[in-house]
Amino acid sequence: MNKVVKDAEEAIQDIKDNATLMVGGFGLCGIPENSITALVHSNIKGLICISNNAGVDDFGLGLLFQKKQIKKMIASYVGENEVFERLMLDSEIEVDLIPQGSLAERCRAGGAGIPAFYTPAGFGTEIQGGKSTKVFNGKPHILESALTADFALVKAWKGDSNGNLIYKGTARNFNPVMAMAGKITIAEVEELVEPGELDPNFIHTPGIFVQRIFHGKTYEKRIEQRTVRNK
Amino acid sequence: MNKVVKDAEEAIQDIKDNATLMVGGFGLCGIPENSITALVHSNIKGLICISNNAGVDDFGLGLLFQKKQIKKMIASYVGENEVFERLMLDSEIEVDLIPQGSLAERCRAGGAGIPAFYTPAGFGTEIQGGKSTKVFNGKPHILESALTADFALVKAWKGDSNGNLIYKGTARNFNPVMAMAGKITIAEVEELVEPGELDPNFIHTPGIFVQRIFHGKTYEKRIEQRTVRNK
Amino acid sequence: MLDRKDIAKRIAKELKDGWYVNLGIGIPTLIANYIPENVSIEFQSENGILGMGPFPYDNEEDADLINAGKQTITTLPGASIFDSATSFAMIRGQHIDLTVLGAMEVSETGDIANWKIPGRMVKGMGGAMDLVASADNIIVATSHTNRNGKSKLLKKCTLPLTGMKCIKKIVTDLAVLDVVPGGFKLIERAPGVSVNEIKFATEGTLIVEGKVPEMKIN
Amino acid sequence: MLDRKDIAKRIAKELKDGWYVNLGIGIPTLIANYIPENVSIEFQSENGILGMGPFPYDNEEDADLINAGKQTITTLPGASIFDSATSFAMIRGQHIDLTVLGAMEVSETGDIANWKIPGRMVKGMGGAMDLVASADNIIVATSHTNRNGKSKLLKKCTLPLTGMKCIKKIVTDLAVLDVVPGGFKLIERAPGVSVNEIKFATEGTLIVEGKVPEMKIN
Repeated sequence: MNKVVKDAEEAIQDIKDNATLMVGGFGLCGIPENSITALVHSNIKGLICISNNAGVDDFGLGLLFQKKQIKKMIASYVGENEVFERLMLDSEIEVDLIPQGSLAERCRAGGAGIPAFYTPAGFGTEIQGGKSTKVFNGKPHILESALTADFALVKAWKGDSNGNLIYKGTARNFNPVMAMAGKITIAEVEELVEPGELDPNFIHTPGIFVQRIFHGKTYEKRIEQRTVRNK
Repeated sequence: MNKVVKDAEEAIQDIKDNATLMVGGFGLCGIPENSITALVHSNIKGLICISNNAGVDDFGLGLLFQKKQIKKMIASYVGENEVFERLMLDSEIEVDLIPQGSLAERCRAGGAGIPAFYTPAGFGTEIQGGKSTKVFNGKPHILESALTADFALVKAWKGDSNGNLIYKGTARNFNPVMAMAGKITIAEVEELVEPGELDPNFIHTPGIFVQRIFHGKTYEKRIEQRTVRNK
Repeated sequence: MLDRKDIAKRIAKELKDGWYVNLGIGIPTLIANYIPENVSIEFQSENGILGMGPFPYDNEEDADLINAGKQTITTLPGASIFDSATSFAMIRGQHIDLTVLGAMEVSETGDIANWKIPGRMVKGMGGAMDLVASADNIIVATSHTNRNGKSKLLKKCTLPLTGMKCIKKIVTDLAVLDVVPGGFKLIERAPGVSVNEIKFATEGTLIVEGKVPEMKIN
Repeated sequence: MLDRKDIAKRIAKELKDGWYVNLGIGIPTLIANYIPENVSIEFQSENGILGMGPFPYDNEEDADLINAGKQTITTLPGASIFDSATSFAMIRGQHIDLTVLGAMEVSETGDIANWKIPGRMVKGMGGAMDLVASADNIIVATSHTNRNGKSKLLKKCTLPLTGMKCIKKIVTDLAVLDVVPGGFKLIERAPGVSVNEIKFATEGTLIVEGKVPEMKIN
């Protein structure tokens, strides 16, 4: 069951204009750098992006905003990005903000065949909108629906040709739930190994959720808030 | 944050008659043998047990049925147990059968603060009962509610005094979701280590879900269907 | 008429390279022995494993490694292990390409009954209700008639249902059939079995169009 | 009047041994510096980590190890890492013992607004809506008035809400207050601050019962 493709270009070659993409990562941590770069070099436009954040001006999804390739952003937090801000103020981009926990759970639900679930997050706020509500144990909840995507772009630390993935540190974040929710999930990894090299007991994303995998050539791994202490 | 207790007896000492217990394991694989033994030696009665299976006549939950300590069983499959069968036919025990996937997800939902979710499993069957239904993408679903328990008894391979757990092989099964759903989760482990000995990147159940942990003295690990091939 | 092995062999021909497959207990389990050449399949077991291998050698069995039938198993390179919620996320989320299971009854509208006989001890549905409600591609592997010679392919199920309108394909000892609007459409006959014999053994509506080919087993 | 550090110190006194705590950005983050002796606390960050340690030493930072504020961090022995869905399972499932976050406005019925100002660029709610809707035990850490001297403790919030009827305790530069039926109940005064000063800075109903003690910071 060999899911290996040569590189990011091959992996994303059938992504069409107006596709819905999930993109893993939290801030700039654990983002699929190589797939994003390949998208930037493509002329794919009108993308609907589901990702916790919108990158920064000159890195991550910010690169796609610069080229106006994204028409709609579904995220929980879109600060720290002036290009995005300008596009938003000029109404060149549509934005749907979702509480972070609901975003994560809606992706998981999409992957798990659960079309909707109740959560208390957002009740009594503008997020509630016209959603149906119900009280459980005296506490009001709103019904949130599953999210899926034509493609999920995720980034892992190690992966095998079967598509099994292992993440490193907090670069895990949204990657596992988005891998579940993509109709086609494209995984890029820092280290690509043969089946049998990863311990079955410690796989974070079972290969069944991954359709394509490739070895990512370069990782800048930019740090947003470098915070250190003195020895 | 030391959650270590001496043994199973100490771990279960405040379980009262009529308590609701979740018990991890699939068949006899990955069951909390030491906690079950301690319950058998106690005189706790009227238990409501949530577990995928009901054990066999003389092992696992079967031991609690022999002593008539369980008044209600919530499970997906209760075959291979004559004691249980007799109690059921004599109406000495109440049984609630739940599709296995719904059982697993209802436990997870209980642990994740999701009071209810939609699933297609059981629609059009007697499982649907009076549950509310809704069609998503042309497919009918039923609303299933979360399960929680006063105590969850789980079994892991390794654990640290913080309550972090690692399972081995398919002995994982229901243990992680039940660990999430117990108001008090009692974990027994084959190997108990100090914080820092388990790699944070490969913890299956984060310690926050575990309230008590102890080193299980003995594990019989009985095999239900020993199936081998010849060399 | 096919024996249990032949039913498994015929279903094995449906396997496509790269599929993830969940096999139920009984005849379906046998399918793993007849995977076509050059077809790579990964077997899922709903207790939490992908990439199940053959039974272990004597004295190499591991109590912590079993399948949903509680049998001791092994893992193949590239296997993965996960909890029960994740396992059913795969099933409910339609990541499994093919599910094969047995049945007591199937109706011509695709209903299936395979978990409960009123008056007899109920053992429970296990994962069957999730599997049939979720899977896009299900094959029922069964004898065409039960021990008393009564048809299992009915207009309407008489036993409590496991799932409603979910079965699309059936392979029996007599035939391969698709469930289509209007009834069971006969696709293939077992070697030496006539259309009339199949008609006789089918209580539900049997749709026969043109000449029905004999199935190829080997 | 307390400075930011003092607010953090006062809230740190609420910490109990064995608690799991989620700290928001700003004043709440400072609390980690003032954990009482003999109190063992594990900090959760909603991007997927339990057992967060201090910032790394220079040149030891790891881009793959950050907190929800996107700052580089370290792990302590006994830490664990998990995905975003599991992280919010901890939060929504009320496994976190204490959540501390900032606010733009709090109403006397426990509503909170801290994510959006109409007319200004919206950055998003991040995890705040999940945190306030789920947590059983939330403390708001904030200045009593905003930069323009207007009270943040209101009869009714004027900004779009983050959560409804969820705040029970507030620690400001002037006071410690509980949200009770009827309004903000004054529990403690900042050293040297009079009840009248607090009343003057509170737009919502202030409930004063008996003599209000001065808070102890150190």
